[in-house]
Amino acid sequence: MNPVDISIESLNLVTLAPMLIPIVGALFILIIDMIKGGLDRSLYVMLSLLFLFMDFAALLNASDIFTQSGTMMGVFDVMLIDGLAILSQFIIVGASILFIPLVLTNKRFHESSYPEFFALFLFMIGGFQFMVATDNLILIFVGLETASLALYTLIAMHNRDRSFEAAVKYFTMGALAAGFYSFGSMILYALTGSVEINQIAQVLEADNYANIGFVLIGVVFLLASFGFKLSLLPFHTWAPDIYEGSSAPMAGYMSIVPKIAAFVVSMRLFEFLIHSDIVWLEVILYIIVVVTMTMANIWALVQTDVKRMLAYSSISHAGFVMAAILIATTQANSALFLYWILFSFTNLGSFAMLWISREKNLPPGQSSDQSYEKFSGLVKTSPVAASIMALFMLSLAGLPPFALFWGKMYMISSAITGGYTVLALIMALNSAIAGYYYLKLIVYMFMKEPSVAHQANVNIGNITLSLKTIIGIAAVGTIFAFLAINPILEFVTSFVYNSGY
Amino acid sequence: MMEIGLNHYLVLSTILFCIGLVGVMRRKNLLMLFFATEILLNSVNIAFAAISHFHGDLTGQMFAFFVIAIAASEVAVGLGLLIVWHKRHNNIDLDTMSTMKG
Amino acid sequence: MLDHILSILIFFPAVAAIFGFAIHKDSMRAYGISVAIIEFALSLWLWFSFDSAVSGMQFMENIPLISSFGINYILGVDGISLFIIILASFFTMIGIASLSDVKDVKNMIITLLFLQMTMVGVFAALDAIVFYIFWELSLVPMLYIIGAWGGPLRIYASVKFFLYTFAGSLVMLVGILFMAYFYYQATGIWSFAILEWYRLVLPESFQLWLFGAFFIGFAIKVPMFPFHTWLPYAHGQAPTIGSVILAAILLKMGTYAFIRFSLPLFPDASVFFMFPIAILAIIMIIYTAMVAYAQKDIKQVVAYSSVSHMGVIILGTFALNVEGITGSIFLMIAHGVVSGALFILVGVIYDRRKTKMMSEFGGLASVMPIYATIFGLMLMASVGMPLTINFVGEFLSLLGFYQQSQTLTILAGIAIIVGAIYMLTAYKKMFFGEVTNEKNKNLPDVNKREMVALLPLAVITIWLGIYPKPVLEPINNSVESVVQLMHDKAISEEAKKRIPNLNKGVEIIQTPAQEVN
Amino acid sequence: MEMFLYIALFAPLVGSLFAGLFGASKKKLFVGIISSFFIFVSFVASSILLSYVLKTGSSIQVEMMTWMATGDLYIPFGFVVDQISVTMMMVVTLVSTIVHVYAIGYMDHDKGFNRFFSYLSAFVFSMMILVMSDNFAGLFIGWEGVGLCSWLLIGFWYHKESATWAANEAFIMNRIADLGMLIGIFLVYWNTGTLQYTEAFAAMPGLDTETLTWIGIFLFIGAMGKSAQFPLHTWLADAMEGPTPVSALIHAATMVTAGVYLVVRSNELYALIPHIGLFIASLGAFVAIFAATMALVNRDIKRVIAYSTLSQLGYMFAAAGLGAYWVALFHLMAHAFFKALLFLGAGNVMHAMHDELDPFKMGGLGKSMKTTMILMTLASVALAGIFPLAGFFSKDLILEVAFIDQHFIIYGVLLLTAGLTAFYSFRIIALIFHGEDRHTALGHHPHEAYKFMLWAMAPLLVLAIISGFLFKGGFFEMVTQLLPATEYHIDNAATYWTITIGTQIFVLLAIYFAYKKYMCKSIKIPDGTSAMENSFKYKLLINQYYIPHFYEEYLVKPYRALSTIFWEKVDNKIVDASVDGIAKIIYSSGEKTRGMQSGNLSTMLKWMVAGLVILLSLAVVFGLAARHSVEITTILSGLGV
Repeated sequence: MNPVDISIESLNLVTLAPMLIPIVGALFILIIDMIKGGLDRSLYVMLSLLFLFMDFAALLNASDIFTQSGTMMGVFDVMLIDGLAILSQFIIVGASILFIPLVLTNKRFHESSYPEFFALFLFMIGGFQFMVATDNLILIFVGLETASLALYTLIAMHNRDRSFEAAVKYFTMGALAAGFYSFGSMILYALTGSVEINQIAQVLEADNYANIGFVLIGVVFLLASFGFKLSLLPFHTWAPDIYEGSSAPMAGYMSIVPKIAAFVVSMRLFEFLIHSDIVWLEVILYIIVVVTMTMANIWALVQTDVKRMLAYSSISHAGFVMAAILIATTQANSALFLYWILFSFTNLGSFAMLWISREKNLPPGQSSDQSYEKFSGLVKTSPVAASIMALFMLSLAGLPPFALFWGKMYMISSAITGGYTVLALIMALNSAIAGYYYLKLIVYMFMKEPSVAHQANVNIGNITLSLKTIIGIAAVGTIFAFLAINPILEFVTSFVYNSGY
Repeated sequence: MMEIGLNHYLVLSTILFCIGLVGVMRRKNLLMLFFATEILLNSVNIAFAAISHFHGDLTGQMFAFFVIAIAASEVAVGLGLLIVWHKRHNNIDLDTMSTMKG
Repeated sequence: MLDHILSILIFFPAVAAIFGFAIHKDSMRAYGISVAIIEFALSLWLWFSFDSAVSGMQFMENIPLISSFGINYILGVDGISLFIIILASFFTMIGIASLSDVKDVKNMIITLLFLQMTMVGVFAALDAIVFYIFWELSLVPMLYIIGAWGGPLRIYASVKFFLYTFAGSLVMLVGILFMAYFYYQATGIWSFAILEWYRLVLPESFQLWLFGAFFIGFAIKVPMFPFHTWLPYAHGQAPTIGSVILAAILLKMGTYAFIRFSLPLFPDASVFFMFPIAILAIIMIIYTAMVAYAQKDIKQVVAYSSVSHMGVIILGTFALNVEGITGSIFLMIAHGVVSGALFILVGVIYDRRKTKMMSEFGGLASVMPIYATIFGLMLMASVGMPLTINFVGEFLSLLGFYQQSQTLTILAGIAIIVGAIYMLTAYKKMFFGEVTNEKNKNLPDVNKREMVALLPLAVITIWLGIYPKPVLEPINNSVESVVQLMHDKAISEEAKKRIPNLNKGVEIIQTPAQEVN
Repeated sequence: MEMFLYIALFAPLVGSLFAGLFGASKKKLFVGIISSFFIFVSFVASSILLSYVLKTGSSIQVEMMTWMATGDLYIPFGFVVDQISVTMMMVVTLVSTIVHVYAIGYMDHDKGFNRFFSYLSAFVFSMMILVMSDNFAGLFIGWEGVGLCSWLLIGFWYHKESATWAANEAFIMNRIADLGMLIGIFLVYWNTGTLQYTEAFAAMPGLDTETLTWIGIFLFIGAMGKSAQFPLHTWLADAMEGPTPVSALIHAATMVTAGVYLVVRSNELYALIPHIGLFIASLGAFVAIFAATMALVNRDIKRVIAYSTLSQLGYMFAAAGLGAYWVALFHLMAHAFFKALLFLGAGNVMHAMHDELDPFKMGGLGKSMKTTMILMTLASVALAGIFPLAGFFSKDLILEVAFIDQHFIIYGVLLLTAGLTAFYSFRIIALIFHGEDRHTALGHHPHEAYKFMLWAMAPLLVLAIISGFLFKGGFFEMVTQLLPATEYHIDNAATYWTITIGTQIFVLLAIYFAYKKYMCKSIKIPDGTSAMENSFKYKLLINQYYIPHFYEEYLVKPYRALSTIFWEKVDNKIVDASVDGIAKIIYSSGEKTRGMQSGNLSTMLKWMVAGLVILLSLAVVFGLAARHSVEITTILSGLGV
């Protein structure tokens, strides 16, 4: 038994800083609550904001280090801070910063009165950050589950029948997905004797994919579990229900943060396989991508509830972006990040718009919170809200020059550059189909007469300064995206490129 | 008396996993469903243990531990949800929770 | 200021529209008119300071937008786009001036001003992406105009209009991106600048595919048969102002884009597809003319007639020689003026009777003589009577295409017959005969506000019919350079043969593009 | 001299615009007078030009301004006054001056008085452009301009269904011909590189015959439309719906002769393609007799005269086709005079009879309308070609031409037609003015027209009488400076006298026969009972050989039906439906498959497992097929994967 001596330097603890900050924050909040309960939600909101900003600062610092000295390993080489990690964490934290103030609604909702809500929220962020900042299957698993478990609880805390149903569904399927994940990683471990993705890759390369069949079986399990996280067909079935069940901003948040984390991991997991052209994976991904975006679009067409429509639309967006993993070029990967940054602005904005029109209980004689009828003639009653909502819809439809157009354009371009011309066409035409259901809402808002059941005060009943601010930020980001594209693109591309993707 | 090798463990774990899958699909009782998921995870644990022994490094077992831990916490959360649901509807039948569809 | 006149032209209306939100709705009309007048004055200034001897781009502006991806905000105007820009500002002006009392006029005027921004932008943009941005943006205001102020089927019509054109232009977007990628392969740098693309010589196979991609986008916009069915709905449901702008300007985007993109970028493909497209154009001309003849609603007659005329424009464009292309561009302007006027005229009667059914009318000539006279003039212009603006365009277009194919031109020439048939029949139904319907007994004749719109159009119709030179000359110069460029770029013998060589030195750089296939 | 050219050209326009100012307001006498004055000015200017041309023998050419210029195409507004155009100018301005003055009286009670003069002067202006232009494009302007004006004037009484219908028919039929014209112009441009007459014709001998043939054919198609040659002739008879002065000016004297003018103007072209010339001549001869036969039975005096115009146009084309361009032009001029006279006379009769047109309902008008009778009789004599009136010199000359060029069939046809012409002309004369009074019974009390109208007709009478022997020589001298100067004279005196006198006697016989048949007491208003009316040939003729019927049944109706089919079936049911169909398919597929989202948790779990299983099986399959991966890649590369 020789004593274990490890120098602290070699641990390179700075790599842990970004993840630790939210966790510390969570504990801090819990402690405060222990000391003196019954404090107002605004306190917790601001506290979490503070910690998130600190987190952000830590990330900036990390990105500086990255730009100087490239990828860092740390903590027994479990942590891996490369471009992808930093970029995705930026998105995660940024989106969270945009999300938190949405709790401060005019009407008080159940979850916001619990400090645990905020603690769990911060835990979740920490989990996601771990998930993206490593290429160790164990840590990925741990991060994933930490985040997911927190998320289930957050959904349930909305304290509505539907949110419980949603939570249970999400949880059960999540458990199944966890099973898949562990089984998949077990197989890879069996084949290679390692749980570090890059080492797995090396080993597989080394014996030149001798027993490809087993590798594929392992990949299938992992694909299934991440397909669940990314809501790719046929693992998407949870998404619409969960989105509908949970509160609007939470749904918006779920459509962004867990997915970017999952995207990063699947980049790490699958792209090396693509690069060592495993044709099978290419084909499967090709099919999954096309089917996901097409079918999701088609189902979104027939929805009668706006939130559910947005759920399907974000499934379709996920499929759209999944193409980047398939194409697996630097341009594609940077397109993925660009797309997701812009998407998070627009999507959070649109879900926030739903949030402000949320009523405490289901509107009488209606099965859903945000039916299309609810928005009919909105332009007459509250023009500004209508215009902003329309703006987000147009952006989601990919109408230039609004935010998401640039993402779509760059993604399609990367498909072309990658030689997937047909795919590019399919993507383009899907945006055309998608145009219809986004347009449908605009038609309701601008071209129909207001229905007597809903007055303006309903449709913007929840509005408060903080919500206004967030929506304003989202709107501005959506409109003036074209000014920011160039710096973002350069930043993203350099990061992706330097981390070797 | 035949020698028991890695493959036997793997086959066992696969069988268990399949049982778990079947359970997940067939069970209408939420509690049973959770058990099925536990079976899934534990089947994996067996495999991990065996493989790590086979490879002769501890990563596998480490993974197994983590899986156990996570399984435990999952059960905690799951049971919490289950209880709340039972309080509200005093049943834990899956088919009752399908108010959202389409 | 002249250096940025194009940007001013584009964004002045938009800014004005934003200010417009703050204005009380009773004084909105005045505001709108004054803005439109300023805009028109600016566009006239553009014309006067435009050097018609220069064939290339003028008043160029270049601001980097997404330099790392080669997207720049490049503007410029040449003889081809100049007059359509002027036309756009002109029509917005008289459109607002003659706006009949619609509900919430404020939103309408704001929308119109935004629409104007997009229209001017499309014709001034020299960067494919910027072009695409304005191209797509123009859908939104039109969607709103049709959908909010339209007839009973307005929502169906507007959504159809939007989605149809949107789908088409997305295919075009793929084409644009592919073109950029191609340029990147050839030169090693990303660029969406059209003028840069001009210098690129593509292998024929690529030309065909790209041409196809662009074609879908443009053809739906024009609209070419069989992609035309959104148009009758859009026109049929749209309010007068909507139809006027749609017919006068928005349709021209497609034909303009053919000349700006398809021809100079893909000369060989243009030659390859010349006859198929010509045949489509001829189907458009004759078939839609016959459909127009079968209509019962005067507005539908005008709508289908404009499809028919667009056919002639396409034909002239694909004559691929100076006469034809110049003619088609001139015809764009002519058709803008005439069909715009016709839609205004239809609007006049619609405002009085709230119906557009021809069977409701008859004998109007004795009730509304001035109206009948102006309608008659525009009718004669529309059937291509010499000394009216349309004739110049039609004559040149057909003359141009005659060089390519005699039989097809003869078929296309049937336009002047079928055109006369449906137009005269419609005129007869509405204006001749006894006044049978009591409601028509004492309709008021054209009033001042309508006169403000109609008189200038009538004057232009005659003036440019008799003396088209000031417009024809700049167009001609720019077209000559385009044709020369096409000739020099053409690879195949066929193309070299079809596209005349004018022996005007236009420099193109042979990029290593040939090696790519 | 340019100044006079411009005056001659633009005076009518000024007049038209002036009248147009009062278009909407109620009748003002001075409007008529002033516009007539402007036409007269134009006439004077034309005469000055004529004298100049006669004196110097040179021609005046001016280029006012550029019209179209693009690429190599250069089209100016250019005008030329040479022997040919000045002849036409004289005819046009003279006749139109007279018609204008006449119309002041004729349109006396019409509320569209001012409008009428505006249109009429506009017509004169377009006609002047047509004849004075020095290039094909300019010609086409006039060509379409007169078409427009004739549309306006035929449909002048727009409340009458028949009038507007006739107007549209005329316009559309002319359009058909204009297409031919347009194609001809394109051919000229792309083969000679210019549209100026002089340069184009100069270049033509260099072209191959086929091209020239096509040019000739297409230009002639244009001519057929304006000059209402078969099969585009039906509009002319229907055009009689217009006011009579219009018929006199447009559909007898000027516009319909534009076709002849075009052929004469392009004589250098047709000289190169004699076979087309022969075709033109034959067609002309055919139309001559074809129209004459229809005139025999018709019961509408204006239509009779219209058919006779048609037949005379046939003569002109026959002459032109045979290369006797100056003869054609000469007959054109002479015909303009006496035919206008005839029409105006008919106008008087109509006025007297309150727009009654059936000669059978008149009879014995000679008593109350002596002057008109004399005028019309003399005009008919001239038309019949009795020595020494105009017709004799111009029309019989055409017979001689045919005879000399050994085209005996054409000669025979034309000779026969001459007889028919005499017959039908005097048939109506007899029916209208002689025989016994059949109108009083119908409650008509005819009265002579205004004096000044009659005086206005006087110059025409004079010309109808003297223009033949007086002008022939000088005319020949003048125009043959441009046109091939072929003397048509039968050397053998015996033959000459036989055919000349023979023709005269034949014609006189026809006249005698007509008088005999239609002056007898037993004439009564046909009521469809008499055997003759039921005979096949009568039906054939009265129905114009069923040609209008044929057009209506086999062209107009099918076109209308086809249009409706195109709209209702093709456009709505096929083209549009397919577009909507795609949308519907997408939407309905959504509706069908949304059941997959049953919301039941265990179904969802099943879906996940199912997905997993599918992927697994695929993986296994692939694992087995791994060694064949090469082929697979090649297959997939087709997908762009």
